Amino acid sequence: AQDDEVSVGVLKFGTVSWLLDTIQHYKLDEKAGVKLDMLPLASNQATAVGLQGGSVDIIATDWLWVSRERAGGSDFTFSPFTTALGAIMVPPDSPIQTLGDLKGKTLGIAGGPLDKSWLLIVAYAKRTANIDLRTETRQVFGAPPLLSEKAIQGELDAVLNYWPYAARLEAKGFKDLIGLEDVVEELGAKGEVSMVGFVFSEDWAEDNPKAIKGFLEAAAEANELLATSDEAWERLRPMMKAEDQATFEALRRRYREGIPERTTAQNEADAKVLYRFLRELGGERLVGPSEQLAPGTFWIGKGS
Amino acid sequence: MTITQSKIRRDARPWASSGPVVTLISFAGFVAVWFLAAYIADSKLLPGPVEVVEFTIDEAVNGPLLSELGITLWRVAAAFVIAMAIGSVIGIAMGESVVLNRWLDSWLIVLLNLPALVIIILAYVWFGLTEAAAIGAVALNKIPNVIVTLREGARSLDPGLDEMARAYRMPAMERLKHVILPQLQPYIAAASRTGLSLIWKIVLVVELLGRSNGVGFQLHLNFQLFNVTAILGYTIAFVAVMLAIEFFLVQPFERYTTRWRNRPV
Amino acid sequence: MTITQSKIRRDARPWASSGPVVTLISFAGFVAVWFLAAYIADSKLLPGPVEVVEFTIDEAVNGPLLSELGITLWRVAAAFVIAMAIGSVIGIAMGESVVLNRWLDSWLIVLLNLPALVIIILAYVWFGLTEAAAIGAVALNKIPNVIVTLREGARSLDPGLDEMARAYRMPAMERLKHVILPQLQPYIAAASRTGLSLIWKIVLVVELLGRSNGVGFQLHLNFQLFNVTAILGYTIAFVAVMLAIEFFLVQPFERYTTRWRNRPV
Amino acid sequence: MNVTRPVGETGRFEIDIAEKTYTGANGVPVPVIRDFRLQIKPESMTVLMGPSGCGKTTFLRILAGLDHNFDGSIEMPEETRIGFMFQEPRLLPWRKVRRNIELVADEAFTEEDLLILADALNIADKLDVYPGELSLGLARRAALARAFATRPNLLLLDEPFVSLDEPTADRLRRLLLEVWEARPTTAVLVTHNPREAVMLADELVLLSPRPTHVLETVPVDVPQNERTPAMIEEIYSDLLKRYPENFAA
Amino acid sequence: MNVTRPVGETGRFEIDIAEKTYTGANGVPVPVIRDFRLQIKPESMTVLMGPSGCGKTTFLRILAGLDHNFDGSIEMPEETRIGFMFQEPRLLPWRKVRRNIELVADEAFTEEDLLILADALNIADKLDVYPGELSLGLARRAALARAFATRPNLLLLDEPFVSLDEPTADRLRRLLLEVWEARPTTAVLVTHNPREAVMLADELVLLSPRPTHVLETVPVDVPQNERTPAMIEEIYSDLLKRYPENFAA
Ligand SMILES: Nc1ncnc2c1ncn2[C@@H]1O[C@H](COP(=O)(O)OP(=O)(O)OP(=O)(O)O)[C@@H](O)[C@H]1O
Ligand SMILES: Nc1ncnc2c1ncn2[C@@H]1O[C@H](COP(=O)(O)OP(=O)(O)OP(=O)(O)O)[C@@H](O)[C@H]1O
Ligand SMILES: [Mg+2]
Ligand SMILES: [Mg+2]
Repeated sequence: AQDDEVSVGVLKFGTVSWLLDTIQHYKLDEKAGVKLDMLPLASNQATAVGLQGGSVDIIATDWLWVSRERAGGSDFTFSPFTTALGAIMVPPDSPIQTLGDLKGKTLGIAGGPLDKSWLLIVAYAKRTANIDLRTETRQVFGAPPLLSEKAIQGELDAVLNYWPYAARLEAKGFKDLIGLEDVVEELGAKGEVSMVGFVFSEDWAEDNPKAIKGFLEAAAEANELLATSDEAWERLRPMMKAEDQATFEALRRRYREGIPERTTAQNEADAKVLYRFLRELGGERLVGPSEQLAPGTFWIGKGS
Repeated sequence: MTITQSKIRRDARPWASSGPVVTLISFAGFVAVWFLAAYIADSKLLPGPVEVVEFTIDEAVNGPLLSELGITLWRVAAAFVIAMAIGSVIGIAMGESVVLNRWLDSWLIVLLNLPALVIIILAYVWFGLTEAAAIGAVALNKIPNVIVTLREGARSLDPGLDEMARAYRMPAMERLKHVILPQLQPYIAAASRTGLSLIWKIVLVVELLGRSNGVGFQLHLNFQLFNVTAILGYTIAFVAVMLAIEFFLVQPFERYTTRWRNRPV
Repeated sequence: MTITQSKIRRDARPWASSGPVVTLISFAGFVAVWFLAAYIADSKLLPGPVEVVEFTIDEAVNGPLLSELGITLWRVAAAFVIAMAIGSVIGIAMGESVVLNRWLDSWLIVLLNLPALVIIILAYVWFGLTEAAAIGAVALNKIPNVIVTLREGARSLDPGLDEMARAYRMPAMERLKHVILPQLQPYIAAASRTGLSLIWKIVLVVELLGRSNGVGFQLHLNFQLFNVTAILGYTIAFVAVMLAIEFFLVQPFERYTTRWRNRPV
Repeated sequence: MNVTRPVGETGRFEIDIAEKTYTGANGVPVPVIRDFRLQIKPESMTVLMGPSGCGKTTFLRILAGLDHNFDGSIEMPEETRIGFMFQEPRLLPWRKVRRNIELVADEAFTEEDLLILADALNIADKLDVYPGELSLGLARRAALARAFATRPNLLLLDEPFVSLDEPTADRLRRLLLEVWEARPTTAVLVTHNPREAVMLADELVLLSPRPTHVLETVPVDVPQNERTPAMIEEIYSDLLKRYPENFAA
Repeated sequence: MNVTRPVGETGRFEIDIAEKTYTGANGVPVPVIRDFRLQIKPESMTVLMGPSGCGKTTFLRILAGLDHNFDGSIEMPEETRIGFMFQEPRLLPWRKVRRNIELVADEAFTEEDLLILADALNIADKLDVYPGELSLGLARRAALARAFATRPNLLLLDEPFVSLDEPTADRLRRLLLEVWEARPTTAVLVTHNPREAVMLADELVLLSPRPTHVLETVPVDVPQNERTPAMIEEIYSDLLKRYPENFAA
C-alpha cells in the first residue's frame, strides 16, 4: 500500500530536525508505514504559521500554545517530544550562587515576559527564596542568540535561555544556576514534564490515523536510537553546528536527558498543575480564557 | 462644428470630491471591507474591526498600550529626525557634487543593501542593548534611503534658478531656504512619508530583537501567542497616530508649502 | 579690481574625480576601514573582509549560497516588478487626480504603516506557505512606498508641458512616454533604488517566516548560531550583486536617460 | 449640431466669452476677460494687440480648448488641427529638437520637409541638440517649426517673433505667410509690434486692458504679399493717429 | 592686483575673451565666442546687438561671473553689485512677487521704494501673487523690478523690454534711464530693437554671428535725455545705411 505522507514543519538545525533527520536516514518512517516530508523553516513562528495555514501537518511547540488555541476554538492537540527546558546560566566566575543572589542583577530572558520557563522560575523563586524576580531584578528581553552573546560579553549577569543555547553556554564554562527539572518538581509535578511536543489537528489525526500513528512510532524509535547510539549522533554532528567537542557533548547530553519517559497521562496530570501557576502569573494573555488546561490538549489517540 | 459652452463652476464642488467628506466615506469603506472580510472568514486569524478596536481601547485603559505606544513613538521620532537631518545633508551634497558622489556612491549602495537585521545585530553587539544603539541602528537603516531620494532631487534642481541666485550673490543660507529647499519639497515629502513608515517598521524589528518595551515588543509577544487581535490592535493604534499626523500636521503643512502651485493637494 | 582669468579646462580631469578610479579607491577605502576595524576589534563578532570573502567563496563553491542567492534574487525581481508597476500606475493617477487621491489617501496611509510582519503573517495564513503568498506580501509592502514617491512626482509635473501636449492633441501613450515619464525619471529612480533595497529587506523577513530557502532563511539560521561571518558572507554576496546591477545596469541607463541635462551623473 | 465637413476646410469661428475669471492662490478672483465677442473668418489672419497682461494668452488658451473654465461659448469647425506656439518655447528638454518637432508633426511630414523647414528657420544645425543647448531665440524658432510641422487648420501664435534680430524676424514673417497660404489655415497671432501687425493682419483686433474685450476690429484690405514697406508705414501712422493710446510711445 | 576702492565707484571693464566653447551633450564642441575684446566705460550704457544665437547671453553670463570656463580674462571693479535681468524671468515660483524682489534688494531698499518701483512698472496690484499667476509681460516686469531693487553697480539686461506693448515698453525705457542716472551704474543691455538701442546707448556694440566677436562699436554722443524721436529715427536710418546686413529687414 502507498505510504501515508506526513509533512512536518521544523526549525532547520533545531533539535526536532535532528530527530527527523535520524528518522529519514534510518528509514524509520517507511518501517512505520508513513512517508516523512520535512519542511525546514527559519523560525518557530514560521512553523506555527504553516500549521495554521494548512501548509504542514505537524509542528513542534508547547502544550500551552495548544491549550490556548483550543480555548479559542481550534482543535490542535499535543504529543510529548522532549522534557528539556531552558535554564538560567551564569558566567564561570559569577558570584551568583542561588536565585536569591539575582537580586538587583541584570537578567536576560529569551522569549519575553510571558515565557513559560521564566514564569515557572518566578513562581519557584517566590516559594523557595521568597523573592519576586519580576520586581527585584532588571530584565532584558531579546532574541535568544543575542542574549547568549551578551552574556558572554558580560553585559548580562545571568541569562535564561532555551536549552540548546544553555548547552552551548555550558560548553563555554557557564554554570546552571537552576534547572527547570527542579522547578517543576517544587511546583508539584510528579516528574519531568514534557513541555514541547508534536502538535497537529485532531481532525487531521482522525482522518489519517495511520499517518499519525506511524509518525509517532517512528519518532519514538528514533529517540530510542539517539538515546543509545553515539554513532547516530556522530552522523548528526554537521547539522548541530557545534563549534567544539564540549558543545557537541553538552547538546547530546541535554537532548538525551530530555527524552520523555513517562506516559502522556502522567504528563497531562503534571501539565494541569503547572497550568495553574502559569495562569496565575501570565494571566489570560498567556493561557487564554480557559480556567484550566483545555480538555483534549494532550492527544490520547487510538493506539497511544 | 464644435461648440464649447462653458460655465464657470464656482464652488460647485460635488460631494464626491469635497475633502473631509470623501476621506470619511473612504475610511468608512475601508472599515466596511474589513468587517465583511472578517465576517466571511469567520476565523480568529482575522478578527473584525469591532473586536480589534475593543481590544485597543481595553489595552489603552487597562493595559500598557499607551505607554508602549509612547515609547515607540519617541524612538520613531528620534530616529526620524536623525535620519532626515543626516540623510538630507549628504544627499543634497552628493546630488550637487559629482566628485563627492563618486567617492561615496559605493558606500551608499552597500549601506542601502545591508539587511536591517545585520545593522541591528551589530549595533546591539557593539554598543550594548541600549536605547542609543536601538535608535542609531534604525536611523542608519533609513539614512541611505533619504540620501538616495534627496540626491535625485538635488540632481534635478533648476540650473536657471541657481544661476539667478549666484548672479544676485545670495548668501548660502538664503539660497538654501528660498531656492533649494522649495525645489526639494516633493522629494522631502516622499522621503518623509516613506521614511516614517519605514522607520516604524524597523523600530519594530529593533524592539523585537533587543528592547523590553514598545509596540514591536508587544507585537512580537502577541505573535508568539498567535494573538492576531492584539497584533492588529497595536497596529491600528499606531496607524491611527500616523493618520492623525498625516491629516492634521503633514497635509496642512504641505498645502501651505505648495499653495503657490494653486492646485489642491 | 577683480581680474578673472580663465582657461578652458579641456580633458584636464584630475584623477581624484575620474569615474572608475574614484569608485575603486573609495571601495578599497571601505574594505580597508572594515579590515582595520576587524583587526582592532579582534572578535568573532566582527570578522575581517578576508575571512568573510573566504566564507562566501567556500559557500558558493561547496555550499548552497548560489542557489539561495538565485532564489532570493528571483523573489526580489518578481516583487520589484509587481510593486513598481502597480505602485506607479496608482501613484501617478493619485498625483494627477485630486478626487482619486482623496478617495484612496487613507487606505494608502493604513497600508503604508501596516507592519511588514502583519502583512506577511496574514498572507501566509490565508494563502499558505507558498511562493505566490511570499512574493505578494513583499510587493504589498513596497507598493505604498512607490505610490507615495510617484504621487509627489505627478504633483510636480510641469503644467506648461502638459498644456503643450494637450494643445497638440498628443495621444495618451505618447504623452506618457515623452512628456510624463521623463519628468518622473528622478522619482522613478528614487523609488527603484530605495525599492530594491527595501524589497530585499522584506524578502529576508518573508523567507524567515515561511520559506525553506533563500538568503533570508540562511541569514536567520546563522543568526541563531550567531555566526557573524556567515551572516556577513551572505550579505556581501547580495550586496555584490546589487553593486553590479547599480554600476553596470542602473547607472549606464541613468546616464542615458539624463544625458539631456548635459551634466555627469 | 455636428455637421461633418471635408477635412481641411475650415469653418466659422464665433467667440462669445461673457466672463473668464481666475482665482488666485490667495483666493482673490481676477477677472481677465469680460464680454469678449469676436468672429474670425476662416482662413484669415487675425492679429491681436493689447496691453501686457490684458488677457491675450488666456484667450488663446480658451480658443485651443485648454481651458474650459469660463462663462460663454466658442463655436468652431470640428476636427481642428491646432498648431500652438506658446509665449515660452515649451519644448521637451529631454528630446532633441528634431524629436520635439516630429512628435507632433503631421503624418505626411517627411524628413525632407523637416530639413526644408529647419533651413528656412535657420536651425538646421541645431536639429540634433537638446533644447537646453539653444539660445532663447533658437528655442523660439524650434517652437515655431513645431507649430508649422503639424500643418494646422488653426494656427495660434503668441508673440512668435520676439527675441529675434530684425533680419531673422522679417524672414520668419514671410515664412509664416507662405505656410499660411500654402494650406487653408486660420491664424490668430498676438504681437506687440505694430509694424509686424500691419504687415500680417487681415484683421487687426485691438483689445482693452484687463478684463479685456474687443475695442476695435481694423480690417487691412490689401493682400499681404502686396504690402510694401511704405504702405505699412502709412497704415501704421494712420493707426497711430486713430488709436494714439494703443500705439503711441 | 586687488585694489580696494570706495564702494559705489565703478572702474574700468576690460574684456578679452579669446575663446568660449560649449561642449554639447553629444560631445560636439560649439565655439560661441572668439577673440572678443571690449572695453566698457564706467557708468556708461552699452547696448549689444547681434543675430539670434550669436552668443550675447553667453557673454553676459561670463561678465556676471556665472561661467568661468572660458579662455581669456575679464578685468572689472571689485565689489561689484550685480543686477541681472535674464532673458527669461527666473522668478522663484514659490515666493510672492514681493518676496522675489525683497530677497535680493539692497539693504536700504524700503517698502516705500518697492511701492514706487512697482507703480512705475505697473505691477503694484501683482505684488502679492505668485509668479505663476502672472502673464509673461508681467513676469518680465517683476524681474526688471528685482534687477533695479538691488541698486546695482553693474546692471545686465538681456532683452528687457520684449513682450511688452509699445506704451509700456517706452515708459520702462525711461524708467531705466532714471534708475541708471540716479546712481553710478554701468549698464550692459542686449536688444534686437534698433530704435530702442539708439534711444538708450552710449555705445552701440554690433556683434558678429557665432562664434561672436565685436564687429563695430558705434558711439552715440548726444546725452540720452536730449534724444528726440526725430533724432532717433535719423541715427537709425544712418545705421541702416552703414550696416545694412545688421539692421535691414
Ligand atoms: N549649454 C550649452 N551647450 C551647448 N551649446 C550652447 C549651450 N548654451 C548655448 N549654446 C549655444 O551657444 C550659442 C549662443 O547662445 P546664446 O544663448 O549666448 O545666444 P544669444 O546670442 O543670447 O541668442 P538669443 O538672441 O537667441 O538669445 C547658441 O548657438 C547656442 O545654441
Ligand atoms: N493662473 C492664474 N491665476 C491668476 N491670475 C492669472 C493666472 N494666469 C493669468 N492670470 C492673470 O490674468 C491676466 C491675463 O494674463 P494673460 O497671460 O492672458 O495676459 P497676456 O495678455 O497674455 O499678457 P502678456 O502680453 O504679458 O503676455 C494677468 O493679469 C495675469 O496676472
Ligand atoms: Mg501672454
Ligand atoms: Mg540670449
